[in-house]
Amino acid sequence: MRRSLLLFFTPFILFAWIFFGISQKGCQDVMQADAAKKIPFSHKTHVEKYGITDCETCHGYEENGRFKGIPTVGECTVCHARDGVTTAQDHLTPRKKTMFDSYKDSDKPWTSWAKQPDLVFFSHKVVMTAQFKDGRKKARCGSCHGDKANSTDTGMIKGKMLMGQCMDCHTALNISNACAVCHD
Amino acid sequence: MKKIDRKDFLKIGGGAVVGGLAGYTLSGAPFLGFQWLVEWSQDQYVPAPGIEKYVQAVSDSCTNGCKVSVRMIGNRAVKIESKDGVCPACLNGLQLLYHPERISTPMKISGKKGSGNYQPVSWDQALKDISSKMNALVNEGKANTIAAVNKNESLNGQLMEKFVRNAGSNNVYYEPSLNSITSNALGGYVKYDFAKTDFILSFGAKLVEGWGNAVEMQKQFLNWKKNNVKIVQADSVCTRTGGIANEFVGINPGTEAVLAFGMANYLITAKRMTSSGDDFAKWSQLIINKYPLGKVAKLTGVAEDKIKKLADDFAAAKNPVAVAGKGAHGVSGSSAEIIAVYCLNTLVKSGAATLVKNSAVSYTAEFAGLDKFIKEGSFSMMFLNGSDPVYKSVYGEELKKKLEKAFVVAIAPLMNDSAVYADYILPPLSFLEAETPESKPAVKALKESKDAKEIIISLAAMVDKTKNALPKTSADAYKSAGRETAGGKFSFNFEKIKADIEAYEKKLGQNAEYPVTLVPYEAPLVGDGDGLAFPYVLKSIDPSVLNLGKFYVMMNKETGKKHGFSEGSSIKISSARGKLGKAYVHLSDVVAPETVAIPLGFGHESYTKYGNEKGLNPKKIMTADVDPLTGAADWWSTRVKIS
Amino acid sequence: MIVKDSAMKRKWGMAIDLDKCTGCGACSIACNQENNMPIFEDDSDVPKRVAFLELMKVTNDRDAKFPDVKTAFLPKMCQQCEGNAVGKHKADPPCVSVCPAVATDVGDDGVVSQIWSRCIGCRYCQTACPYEARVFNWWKPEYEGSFKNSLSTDVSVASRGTIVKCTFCSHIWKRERDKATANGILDINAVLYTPACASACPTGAIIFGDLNDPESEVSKLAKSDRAVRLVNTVDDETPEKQKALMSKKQYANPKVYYLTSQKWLRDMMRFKKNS
Amino acid sequence: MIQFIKNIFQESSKNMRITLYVLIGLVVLFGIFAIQILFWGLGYTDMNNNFTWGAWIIGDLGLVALGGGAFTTGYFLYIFRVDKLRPLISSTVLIGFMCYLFTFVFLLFDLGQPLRCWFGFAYPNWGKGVYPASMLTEVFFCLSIYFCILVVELIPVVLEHKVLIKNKVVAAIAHYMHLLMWTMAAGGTFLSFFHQGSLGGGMWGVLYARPVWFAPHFFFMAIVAAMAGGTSFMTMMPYIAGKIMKKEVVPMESYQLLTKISGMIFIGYFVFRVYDVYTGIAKFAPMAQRNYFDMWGGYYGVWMLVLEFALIISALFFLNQKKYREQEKFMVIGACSGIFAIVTSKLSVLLHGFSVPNFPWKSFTAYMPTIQEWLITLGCFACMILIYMVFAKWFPLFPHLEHHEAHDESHH
Repeated sequence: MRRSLLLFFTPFILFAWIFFGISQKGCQDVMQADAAKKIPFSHKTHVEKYGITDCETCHGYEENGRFKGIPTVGECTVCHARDGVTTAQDHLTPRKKTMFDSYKDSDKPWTSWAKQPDLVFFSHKVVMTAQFKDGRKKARCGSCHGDKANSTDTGMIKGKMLMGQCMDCHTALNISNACAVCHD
Repeated sequence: MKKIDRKDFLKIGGGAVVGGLAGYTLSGAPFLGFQWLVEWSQDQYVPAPGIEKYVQAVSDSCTNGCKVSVRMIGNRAVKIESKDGVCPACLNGLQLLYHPERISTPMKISGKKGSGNYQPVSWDQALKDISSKMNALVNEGKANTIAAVNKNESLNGQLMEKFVRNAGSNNVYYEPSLNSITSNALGGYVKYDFAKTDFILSFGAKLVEGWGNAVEMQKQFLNWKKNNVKIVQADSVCTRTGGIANEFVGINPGTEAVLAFGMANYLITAKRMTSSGDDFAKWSQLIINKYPLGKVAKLTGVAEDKIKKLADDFAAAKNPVAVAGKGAHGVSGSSAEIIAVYCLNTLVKSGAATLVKNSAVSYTAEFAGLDKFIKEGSFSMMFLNGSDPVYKSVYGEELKKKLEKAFVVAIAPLMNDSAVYADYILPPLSFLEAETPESKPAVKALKESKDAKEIIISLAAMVDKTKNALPKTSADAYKSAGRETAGGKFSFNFEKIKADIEAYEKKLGQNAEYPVTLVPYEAPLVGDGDGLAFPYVLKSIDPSVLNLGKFYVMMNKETGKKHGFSEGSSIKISSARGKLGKAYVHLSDVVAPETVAIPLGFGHESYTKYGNEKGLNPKKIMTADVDPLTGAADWWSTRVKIS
Repeated sequence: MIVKDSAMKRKWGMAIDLDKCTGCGACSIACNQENNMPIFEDDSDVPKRVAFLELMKVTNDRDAKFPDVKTAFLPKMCQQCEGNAVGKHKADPPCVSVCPAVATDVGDDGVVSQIWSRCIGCRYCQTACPYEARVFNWWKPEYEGSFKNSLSTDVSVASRGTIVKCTFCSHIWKRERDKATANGILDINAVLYTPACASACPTGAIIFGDLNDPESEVSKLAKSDRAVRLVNTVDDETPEKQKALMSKKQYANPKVYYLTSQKWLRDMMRFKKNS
Repeated sequence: MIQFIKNIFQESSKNMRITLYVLIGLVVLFGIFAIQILFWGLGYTDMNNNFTWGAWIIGDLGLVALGGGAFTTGYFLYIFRVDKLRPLISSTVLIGFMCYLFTFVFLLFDLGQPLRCWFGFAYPNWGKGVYPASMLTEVFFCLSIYFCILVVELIPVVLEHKVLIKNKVVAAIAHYMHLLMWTMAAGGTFLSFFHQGSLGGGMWGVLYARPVWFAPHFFFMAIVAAMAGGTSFMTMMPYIAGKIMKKEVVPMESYQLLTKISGMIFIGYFVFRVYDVYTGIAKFAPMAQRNYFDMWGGYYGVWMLVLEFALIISALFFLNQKKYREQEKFMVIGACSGIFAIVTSKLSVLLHGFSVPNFPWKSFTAYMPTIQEWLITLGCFACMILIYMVFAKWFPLFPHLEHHEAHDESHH
């Protein structure tokens, strides 16, 4: 009896583990929860060391209020100048990063993987400028993107942002949850 | 260690399969897979995003010069908007711009003419071939066998006229339009000052549906409403103009001219009014003798008193105007009718109708008009500048034969019934891609299309005789654009139209073989056929015109009953010129008795897959009597038999 | 920056002056273009046609004979019914309460929304609609070749087997709203907009605006003597009778008002036999 | 297996073989067209934006109404303990089960997005109160739960198969399930009241903007219709099976009892239907300023109403008079009239309802199902017949028959 249990469970555990691993990797690839970034980036360093506290420094808006999203290499090299120094005594001086050499200024090395579906009207600007009567802002970047200031990578929202997340905020802030507020 | 037997092997295999399944399920993959399946099965197209902006565009290929604002997403145009109104052609500009069957490179025929087989060639090659052919003709002294048919009097039409005339040919024609026909009939086209008038007597002119200039008429329509202008519409089909008119005078089909004779008769005899036109005395004598009120009443179906009342009202108005001209897009060429109606204006000395000419457009050529040219003329080279005479002329079949033998160049963005006979097709830009002095191109030109003006200019530069005749660039062309000038003197041209006036009675009388009259009407947006290549136009066609592939003609209820037709029954229509295919009957009393009203603009043979094989083209069987003055066929009403 | 209550106070409505309508069809083209209507080779299958705006040709030949006939055009889109929404009662259009999956709803601005991605395609709302205003994607929406370039990003292309309908171009409102916010105007009630059909109408026959604002043109037109609502016969009754009827049964009570001085057309729009 | 199927065909008579070929052919065609409809959409049907529902919803309405006989019969047997109905109950439950099963199939075909069918449960339109806002939400829930109940009711029939019943455990389960079946019958009746009302009538009655349908009492009338027509249907099916099998599958007195019940309910239905027409003419049509008879026209004219009433009266006449009911011929005529009266009323609700123009300038429309719609509908019916045949052949569908056969064998 014991032998037969062993005969059954050894492959069971082995295969369960293998298939679990493969399928989950597949899922994550599909969901782009673990998209490969070609350039390492630490939010934490930039915030703590260089004192960039305003997200809009890198993730700003176009003139018409459209969200720019991920910065381009061109925007990175504004500080990390292509002809800058590679070493510096002062740790506050942004240094030349050789990893940018293989990119054009217009490239976006990180893929955006938190896109809203086609039928959602979502404006970062609207959410970010919404205010309470006393002038406090209703939302911060962290409300949806989590604690970026302490993150050491470029991971954003894992997987898809579900409608429930939007609706929770709307409910909490007394904003209408009627379908047509966001959908067409 | 025991040997692994069959039972154990099954256990191991079972463990592996169950384990694999468990791992797979626990990973969440099946649920994600289902979600993917749902999304995959929905499979909807997501348009490419981009930054929104508005750019302005002005059309110089339509006669109205429509000004529009184009909504752009990135570099794609997604919407045409306008505050000033747009003509039907410009309204469909976006659908033309992105039409999947749009011709975007020069094409050379590669098969039998009419088969639609073409292969792309370079611009240089195409222009070289065309110009050398033209040079050869000029050198052989056969310059007068070159002909051109323009779509309209827009700037590229004017350039084409200049080009062909300078090459030594007189054969420049325009698709029959209100202006081209009235110019031939009256010696200048009528410029109406609708803002000043207080009484409009329309002889079947579809005023609010796009007659003349659609954008202008819509503006005038609002003015009429504001100023309480009285509109009287005499017509055999109550279209929207009949619906908005203060008074709708139902007349028998094709009797607009007779009604005008009757009213002129009454105004001349009873009111002692006179016209300043040449030959008035002779004309009025004939009208008075031939068309006494009693006979007019019988022919038109309008009571004598009613005619008198109408004429009295018309004469008593402060600034009345009488208008002729039939459809919103399709026009008929009866000069007797145009003259009779214009005569009413001169009788009451209307200040709202004056004759003018365009300095750059001469509507007269060797043959009086396009239909006459197709019927009697001959040519060895033909330019089709955006026009489609094979479809639009009642002589389409004859023209096909002549085009087959000639060297034909079509400037056309879409294949059409005429362009399919071309040796070369040169693709012009849509107005959204063209540059004008007032606007930059709204959209980057697709592939190799070129501005129609530029095509004509560069052709002219390669033809020896026209080298220096045309402006050097399309920007210069604007400076040479034609202007309106005062027109010639109004003449009744009595000798030429006498026979026509006399023939009316016979035409309208009883005809045992062809008892009913076929008249066309125009569906919104389709017009006389140009709109049919555009899918959003197809979406707007009323089910009483085209429904489930069935093409409907309208017939009066009692007439239908008399001839044994009920709603939806099939009908075959034939005239002395031939038979039409199968149509279906829609019974409606908006049509006069003993009349069949057929929608215009359908039945294209090669006008993109959206326009093809839809409905019937009534012009194939419409009367083809060419009018002596206008040179256009008077096809609007045709005697037919139905079965 | 203006910061106000974020609650929607607008109630969008439309007035269509049929006396001014020439039947030119510009509204229809504009609507098709704005709303990414699918393109088919042969769209003559009218009963299955996907289009939000129907330009209906109306004649009085049911009751009149030539030449006493009249022709009019009647652009018909979703009438954005509100049912017997009196006082605090929530709007209850005929189509909303029947949806089994809450794919259609009445917005705070009174616009009846239709979310195709929630729609299961049961077509119950279509059955409930007295205006034939809802359309079903019987076939997969197609856009051949370069036609895809003319698609707007504001209106998502629905998948086959779902219901779509006119929403008074509410995506334009959202566009304007987002634009206004980007410019610092945080009061959503300050955002006005015009749907595609209204802005395309060359004679200004289609007027769009806020019915809650007594000063707006549309609310003045809605109160005019010429105003008539399509097949909403309860309007013809005396106020007392109206109240009695509405207590017994819901009426569609659309927010689209037609204006006409033609008696025959008024009667036709009410199923009345006229002389 | 192949041999087994061959044997079935060889054993059958010639007529039966033809029938089997036809039925199986229909089922195969059903499969082919089902793929077409599910993969390429509803464009292939003759339904359109005006005639939004067609053959399949007629199938739904008919099947659910006639399947309603299951709950009525179950109620009479298990709650009122009318034991004479016991020989009918297995067949009744099976028919009910199939009616509901294929109602689901039809509903699924009718959905434009069948993969989203679960939205009906995940995002139900409940509104604020206890009652769902949408009649279809009610249909979704009640129909599914009642279907589960029918499955439970059907299990003993399967378990009592002569091979299975030999197992002691199975026999015990079957026995106790029989004892507890009254709870199911009670629950089923409760649920049935809701979905019979909603799918059969409420769906149409609540459409307040469509004067041709609006009638608040429609909900209740549909329940009565289902009880009246369903009981007739539950009589006719085993009767026909018996005729084909040339055996007395159910004793005559059971048939007569059920048709008597049916006839009695038909009286209620007749009164209700007269009230329905009366209120239509006098109340609801005028409320929308329409004339009731103006709304009848086109292909589906008043003749449908006349036909329906003729059928109801025929059912009333033959089922409620003992002298006729006890003659087999008249009982059959009466029950068939009853069934067809209900089917006609469903046809008329749908065909006539959709054909009525919404605007006076439009005309009456018509609907002609396409080959796909016909074959999917007929294929489903063929499936039902085949399942019924399988049960009749291999399962104890007719306890009376088994009892008799066992009796006969012991005599021999």
